[in-house]
Amino acid sequence: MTLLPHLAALQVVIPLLAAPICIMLRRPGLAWGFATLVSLTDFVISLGLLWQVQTDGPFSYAIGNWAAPWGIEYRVDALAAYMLVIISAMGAAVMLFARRSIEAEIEHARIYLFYTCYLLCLTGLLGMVITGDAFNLFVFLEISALSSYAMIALGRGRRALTAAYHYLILGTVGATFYVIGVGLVYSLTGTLNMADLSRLLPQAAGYRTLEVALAFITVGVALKLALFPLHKWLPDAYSYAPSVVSAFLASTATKVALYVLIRLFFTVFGASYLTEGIPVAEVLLVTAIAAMFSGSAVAIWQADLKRSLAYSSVAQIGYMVLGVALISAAGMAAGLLHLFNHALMKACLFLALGAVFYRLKSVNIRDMEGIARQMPLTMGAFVVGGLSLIGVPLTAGFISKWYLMLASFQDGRWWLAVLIVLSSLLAVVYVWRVVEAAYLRPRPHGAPAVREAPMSLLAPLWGLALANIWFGLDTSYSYGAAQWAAEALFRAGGLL
Amino acid sequence: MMHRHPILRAVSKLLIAPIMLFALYVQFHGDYGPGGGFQAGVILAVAFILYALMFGVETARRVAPMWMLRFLTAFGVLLYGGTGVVGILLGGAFLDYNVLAADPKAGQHIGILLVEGGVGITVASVMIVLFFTFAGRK
Amino acid sequence: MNPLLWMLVTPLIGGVGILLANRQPNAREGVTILTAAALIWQVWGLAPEVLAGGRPEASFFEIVPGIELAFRVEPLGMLFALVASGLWIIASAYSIGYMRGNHEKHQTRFYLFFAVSIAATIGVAFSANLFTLFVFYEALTLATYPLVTHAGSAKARQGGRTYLGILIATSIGLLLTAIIWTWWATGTTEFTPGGILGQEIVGPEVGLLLFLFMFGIGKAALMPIHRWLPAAMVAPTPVSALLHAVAVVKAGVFSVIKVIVYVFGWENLAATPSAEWLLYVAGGTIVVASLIAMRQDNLKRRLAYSTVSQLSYVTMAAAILAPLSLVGAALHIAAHALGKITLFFAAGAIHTAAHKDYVSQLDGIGRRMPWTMGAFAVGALSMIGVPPTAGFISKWYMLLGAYDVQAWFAVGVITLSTLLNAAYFLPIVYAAFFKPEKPVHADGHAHTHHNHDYSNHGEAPWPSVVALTLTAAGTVALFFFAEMPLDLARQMIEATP
Amino acid sequence: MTLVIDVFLFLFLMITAVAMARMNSLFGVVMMSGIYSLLSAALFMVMDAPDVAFTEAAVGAGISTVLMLGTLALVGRVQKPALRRHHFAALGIVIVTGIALAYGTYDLPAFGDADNPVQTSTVTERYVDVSGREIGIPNIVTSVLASYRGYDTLGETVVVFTAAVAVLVLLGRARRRGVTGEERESDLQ
Amino acid sequence: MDNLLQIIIDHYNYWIVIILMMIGFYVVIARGNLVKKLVGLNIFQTSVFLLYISVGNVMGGTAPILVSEAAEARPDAQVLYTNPLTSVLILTAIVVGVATTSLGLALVVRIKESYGTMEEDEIIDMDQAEDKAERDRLRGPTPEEIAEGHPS
Repeated sequence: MTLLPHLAALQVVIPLLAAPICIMLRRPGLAWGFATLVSLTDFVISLGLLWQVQTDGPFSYAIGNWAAPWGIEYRVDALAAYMLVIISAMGAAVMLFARRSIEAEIEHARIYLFYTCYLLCLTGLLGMVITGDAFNLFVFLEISALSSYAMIALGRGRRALTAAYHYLILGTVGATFYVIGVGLVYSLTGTLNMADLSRLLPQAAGYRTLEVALAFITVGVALKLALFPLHKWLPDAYSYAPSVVSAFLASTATKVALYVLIRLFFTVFGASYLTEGIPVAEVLLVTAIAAMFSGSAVAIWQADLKRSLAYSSVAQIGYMVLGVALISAAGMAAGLLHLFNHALMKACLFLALGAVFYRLKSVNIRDMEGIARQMPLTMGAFVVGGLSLIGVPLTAGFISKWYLMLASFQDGRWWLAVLIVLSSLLAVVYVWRVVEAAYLRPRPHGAPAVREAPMSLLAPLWGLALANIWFGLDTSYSYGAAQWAAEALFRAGGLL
Repeated sequence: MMHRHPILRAVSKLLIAPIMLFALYVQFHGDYGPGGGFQAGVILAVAFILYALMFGVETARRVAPMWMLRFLTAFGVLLYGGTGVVGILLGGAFLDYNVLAADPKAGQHIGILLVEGGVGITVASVMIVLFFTFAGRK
Repeated sequence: MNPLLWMLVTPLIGGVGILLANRQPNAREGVTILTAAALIWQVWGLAPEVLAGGRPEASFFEIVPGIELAFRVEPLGMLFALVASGLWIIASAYSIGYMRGNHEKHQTRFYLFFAVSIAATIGVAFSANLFTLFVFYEALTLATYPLVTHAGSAKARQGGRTYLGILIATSIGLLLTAIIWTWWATGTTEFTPGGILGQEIVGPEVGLLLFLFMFGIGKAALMPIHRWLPAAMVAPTPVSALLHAVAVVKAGVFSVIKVIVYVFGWENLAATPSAEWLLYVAGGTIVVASLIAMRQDNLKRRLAYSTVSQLSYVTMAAAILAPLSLVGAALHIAAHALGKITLFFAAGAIHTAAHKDYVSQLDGIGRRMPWTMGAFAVGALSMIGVPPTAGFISKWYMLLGAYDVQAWFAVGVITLSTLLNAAYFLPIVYAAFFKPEKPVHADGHAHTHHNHDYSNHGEAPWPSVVALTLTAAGTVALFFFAEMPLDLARQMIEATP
Repeated sequence: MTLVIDVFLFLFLMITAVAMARMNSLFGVVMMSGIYSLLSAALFMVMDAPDVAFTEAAVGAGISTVLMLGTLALVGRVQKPALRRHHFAALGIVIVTGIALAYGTYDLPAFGDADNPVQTSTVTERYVDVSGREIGIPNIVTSVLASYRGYDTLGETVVVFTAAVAVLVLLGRARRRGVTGEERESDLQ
Repeated sequence: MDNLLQIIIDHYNYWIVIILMMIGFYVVIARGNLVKKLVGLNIFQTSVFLLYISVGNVMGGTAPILVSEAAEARPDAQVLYTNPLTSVLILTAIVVGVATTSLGLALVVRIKESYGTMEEDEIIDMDQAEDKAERDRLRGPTPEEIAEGHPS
C-alpha cells in the first residue's frame, strides 16, 4: 500500500486530525512544535501534488470512493496545486516564526488553543482550495472563518474583540450570500459538483435565477475577499490580530477567497458568462481600481503600521482582481503571480512588524522612530519587503507589476498600465515614511532601549525577505507556475 | 440556583435518565428514522445542562470535568477522521466504508455507526463545554 | 567569472570591507581607496579593447523570458565608466579630508553607500538592455538616498523626500511604462545600434514614447522635474560631487543619449516631426535654469542650477539629432563631470576651511585659498566653454552639429547660455581674487562653529586640495588630450548601420 | 390542508420576525427567536424534512436559546432603546437584495413541482433509487449525510469542534483564585 | 389574471421566505445592539434554510425514508420522496449556524466585559476617544523638533 495516490486527501486530513491532537498537547512549546511539523509536512505534500499535476495532469480524488456528482471529490488541477503550495508554504514560514512571538503576545494558558485554531484555519483554507464541490467549499470556508475570528480576538486589547465581532458578522453575511447563490444554482441543476455544474449550467443560460446566483456568489465571496467597498472588516482585523495571525491571514485568507472567485467564475460559470449579460468583469475592474487607490491613499495616513499594511492589502487585492478582471490568460497569470508575490511581501512585512512588536510593544510609527539603529536586521527585512511592495526591480513585486502592466498593454488598455503605475507611487509614500522614521529620526527622548529581535524571529523573517529577492531574480518557478495555472484554466474553459 | 425548589429537583432528577436514554435511541435509530449523531449529541447535552441548572454549574463540572470534555470533543473528531484514515489503510479511499468489512454493505453499516458515534460524542461534549463556559463565567 | 561582473562586484566587495573596518577609520578609508584603484585598473584596462572595436558581453539572470540582466560594453558606456571610475578615486580622497574636517557622523554608512552607488553606476554604464539599465538606475536612486539624507536633520529628510519622490515617481511612473511599451511593441529591450523601434511604433506615438522616456529619466533633470537636484543640496559636498559629476545626473544624461541612439535610433527620430519638442524643452531648460542660477546666493544652489542647465546641453545636443552634436553630447558628459566636480570640491573646501556657504561671503577669499579658488576658476571657465578647457570642445561639437542641420534655435540657445554662464560664474571669481575681504562678523552669515574661530583660515585639509587641483588639471588636460573620448564618441555614431 | 398550515406558519413567522426587529427587551427577543426556530421546525416538518425539523428544534429552539440566555445573564437583558433613526441606507440595501432575490426566484420551478431539476437530477435519483442497495439503511438522509457526503459531515463536526475551541479561547477561565479564596478549576488546563 | 394568480401560487413560498430573510438581514445591518445583530443573523440564516427546503420539497411527497421494509426492494411503487440532499445540506448549515452564534455570543460577552456596553455606537465613540488620546500622546514635540526650534 502506498500513500502516494492519497496525497490529495492527506493534504487536508493531516491538519484536520492534527487539530484535535493539538488540543490535547497543552504545553505551548509542544503545541508549537507539532503545528510546525504538520505545516512542514503539508508543504511537502503540496509540492508532491504540484509535481503530480505537472507530470500527469489534473486529477480527482473521490472521497469515500463515491464517484463525483454523488459523492464529494477533490479536484487538483494546476491552479489548485499552485494555491496549495502557496498556502502551505506561508503556513510553514509563519509557524517557524511563531513560537516566541506568540509567547510574547498571547496568554500562556491559551497558547495551545491558538495553535489548534491555526491548524483548523489551515485545514479550512486548504479544504476550500482542493474541493470540487460547491457546498463543501462553504463548510471549509466556515472552518477557516470561525478559527480566524478566534485567532483575531486573541490580539491586542479590546479592539481585537470588536474587530473579530465585525469580521464575524460580515463574514457570516458573506458566507450566507454564498449559500444563497449556491442554492439557486442547485435549484437549476440539481447538482453541487463543480464539474457537473459547469456541464449543466449552459442549459440554464438566460435564466434570471442564474444571473442572481452569480451576483450573490460574487458579493458573498467579495466580502471574504475584502474587495472594495466590502473591505471594512479587514483593516481592524489585521491591525489588532496577533502579529503572526496578521501575517498568516494576509498572505493566505484573502488569497483563497480570490481563488474561490476565480474557480467559480472560470470553471463553474464560464468566462464567457462574465463578459456577456451582466458586466461582471467591468464591475470588478472598476472596484479593483477604486481599491488600488483608496487602499493606498488611506494607508498613507495611518500611524499604526499594521493598520497601514492592512489598508495596503486592500489595495493589493485590487491589483490581483484587476489581473483577473482582464479576462485574459496573460491577465490571469499576472494576477496569480501577484497573489504569490504579495503573499511573500506581506508575510515579510507583517512578520517584521511582529519582530518590532516583540521588542517594542508597539508598531506605531512615532514609537518606531530611530529603531533601525537598534534593530538593523529587522528593519532591513522590512525595507526589502517594502521595496518589493513598491515594485522596485530585482524584487518579486516588480515582476508582478511588470506582468500586470504588460497584460494591460496586451489588452489594449494602456490607461490601466498608467493607473497601476500611479497607484504604486502611493506605495512609495507609505513605505518610505516608515524608512524615514526608522532610519533618519532619532529615538524619542525617554524611549526604552531595545535590542535586535532574537534569532528565532530573524531567521524566518530573512528567509521571506530573501525569497522576495529570489523571486525577483528568478521567475521561472513563480511566473512559470502562475502562467501554467492560468493557461490550464483558460484551456479547460475553452478560451485558449 | 434551584436549591430551594425540591419539586423541580425531584422532577428533573427523574427526567435526566429518560432524556439520556432518548439520546441513545436517537443516536442508534438514526438509520431508520429521523435523527442521528448530531441530534443525539444535542439531547445528551441537554441532560447535562438540565443537571447543571438544577444542581449548579460547579457540581455539574465535577460530574463532567473540563479536561474530560475537552478530550471527548477531540476524540469525536478523531474517531470520525480515524474511520476515514482506516479506509485508506485498508486499501480504499478516505472515508471509504466499503472496505471496513468483507461485505460492502456491512462495511457501510460499521462506517456509519462509527462516524455517527464520532459526531455524537463531539457534539454532546462541545455543547456541554459551551454551556459550562458561558454559565461558568461570572 | 566574467571580467564585467568583476567590475560590478568590486565596489560591493569594497563595501563589505568598509563594513568590516567599521571601527578603524584608517583601514576603512584605505579599503575605499584600494577598491577605487582596483576598479580604475579594471575599467581602464578594458578601454583599449573597446577602442579596437571589441564589445565584451556578459549575461547574468534571465528574469523573464526575453528580459535578462545583461551587460555589453559599447563606446558610450565605456566613456561613462571611465569618467565615473576615474572620478570615484578622486572623490574618495576628497571625502576623507571633508568628512574628517567636518567631523561628520556615520562615516562608515557614507563610504558604504558611496561604493554601492558606484557599483550601480557601472551597472548603468554597461547595461545591454533597457531593463538592466532600469534596474541599476533604480538601484542608484536608492543607494544615493542615504547619502542625500546623511545629516538626518528635518531639512535633510525633506530634501531626501523630494529627491526620492521625484526620481522614483518619474522612473516608475514614466520610464517603466515606456520600457514595457517598448518591449510589448518590439519584443526586445536590447540596445541596438540604429534603434529597435523600427516600424513598430510610428508617427505621433513616437513623440509620446519619447516624452515618457525623457521625463521618465528624471536624473537628466529636464524642467519641470529638476527640483530634486537643488533639494539634494542638503547632502555633504562629496555627495553633491557624486550626484553632479560622478554618477547620478550623468547616469541620467547617459540614459538619454543611450535611448536616443540605441532605442529610437537618431536617424529614425530625425525623420519624425513629433519628436521635435525635445529640442525646445531642453533649450528652454538651459536658459531658465541659468537665469535661476544667477539669482542664487547660496553657492551650492547656484552650482545645482548650473548643473540643471548643463545637463540640458547634453539632452539638447542629443535632440539636435546630428552626428557631430551627438559626439558633443557624449563628450560633454566627461567635460561637465570634470568641471563640475572641481567646482563642488572647491565649494566644499570653502565650507570646510572657512564655513562660508554664500556667494556674498566670498570676497577676497582667493588670497586665503589660492589653490581652491584657482581650481574654481578653471572649472568655471569650462562651464562657460572657454579654451583651453574641456567644456570648449564639447560645446564646439554641439555647435558644429547644430550648424550642420541648421538648428538655429540650438545655436541661439548655446550662444545665449554661454553669456549667462559667464554672468553667474565670473563675478565669483572676480570677487574672490580682487575684492577686499569683508570684516569678520560684519554680516549675518559669518558665524562661528563649534566654538572654533574660522576667521583666520587657510586652505582646506590637504587631501581635498590635492583632489580639486587634480580635477582642475584634468579639465584642462581633456582639452589637449581629447583623442580617446572623441574616438569613443565617434564609434558610437559610426556604429549606426 | 398542507397549504393552510403552511400559510399560517408563515404568517406566524412573519409576525415573530417583525416583533423581534422592533422589540427592545433582549430577553423578549431571545424568547421570540426560540419561537421562530420552533415555527421553522414545524414548517420543515410540513415540508417533509423531519431530520431538519428535529435538528432545528433541538438547536435553534434549544441550544441557541440556552446560550443566548446564558449570554444575557452575563451582559444584561435590555438594549438601549433604538433611537428613532431611520436607516435608509440599510433599508435600501435590504430592499435591493430582496428584489434581486425575488427576481431570481421568478424563474424557479413552481414550489413543490415534482419535475423540477432538483428532483429529476441524476444525483437525487441515485440517492433515492440506489442508496437502499448500496448502503442498506432506510433513512436516505442518513445515507447521504454519513456516507455519500460523509466528508461534509466531517467538516461539520470540525466546525462544531472549532466553535468549542474558539469559545474556550475567548471565555475559558485560566487558573485563578475565586471570590471565596478557593482555587477555581481552570477550563484550560 | 389567471396567469398572475398561478405565478403567485407557484412562488408565494419563496417570496415569503425572502421577506423573512430580509427582515433578518435588516436587523443585522441596522441594529446597534450586538446581541440583536446575532439574533438577526439567526433569522437570516434560518430563512435561507427555509429556502433550501422549499426547493427540495415535492407536493404530495413523503419524507426521504424508504418505505419498504427490505430496503433493497426498490424501485418499489411510485413513492415520491422529497429531496434528501437539501435536508443534508441544511443539517450541516444549521450546525454551522449554531457554531457561529456561540462564537459571536462569546465575543459579545468579552466586549461587554471590556467596554461595559454592547451598543455599537457607544463602542465606536469609545474607540474614537481612545484614538484621539493616542494621537495626543504622540503629537508631543519630538526632541529633535525642540532642538531645531520648532515647538509644535
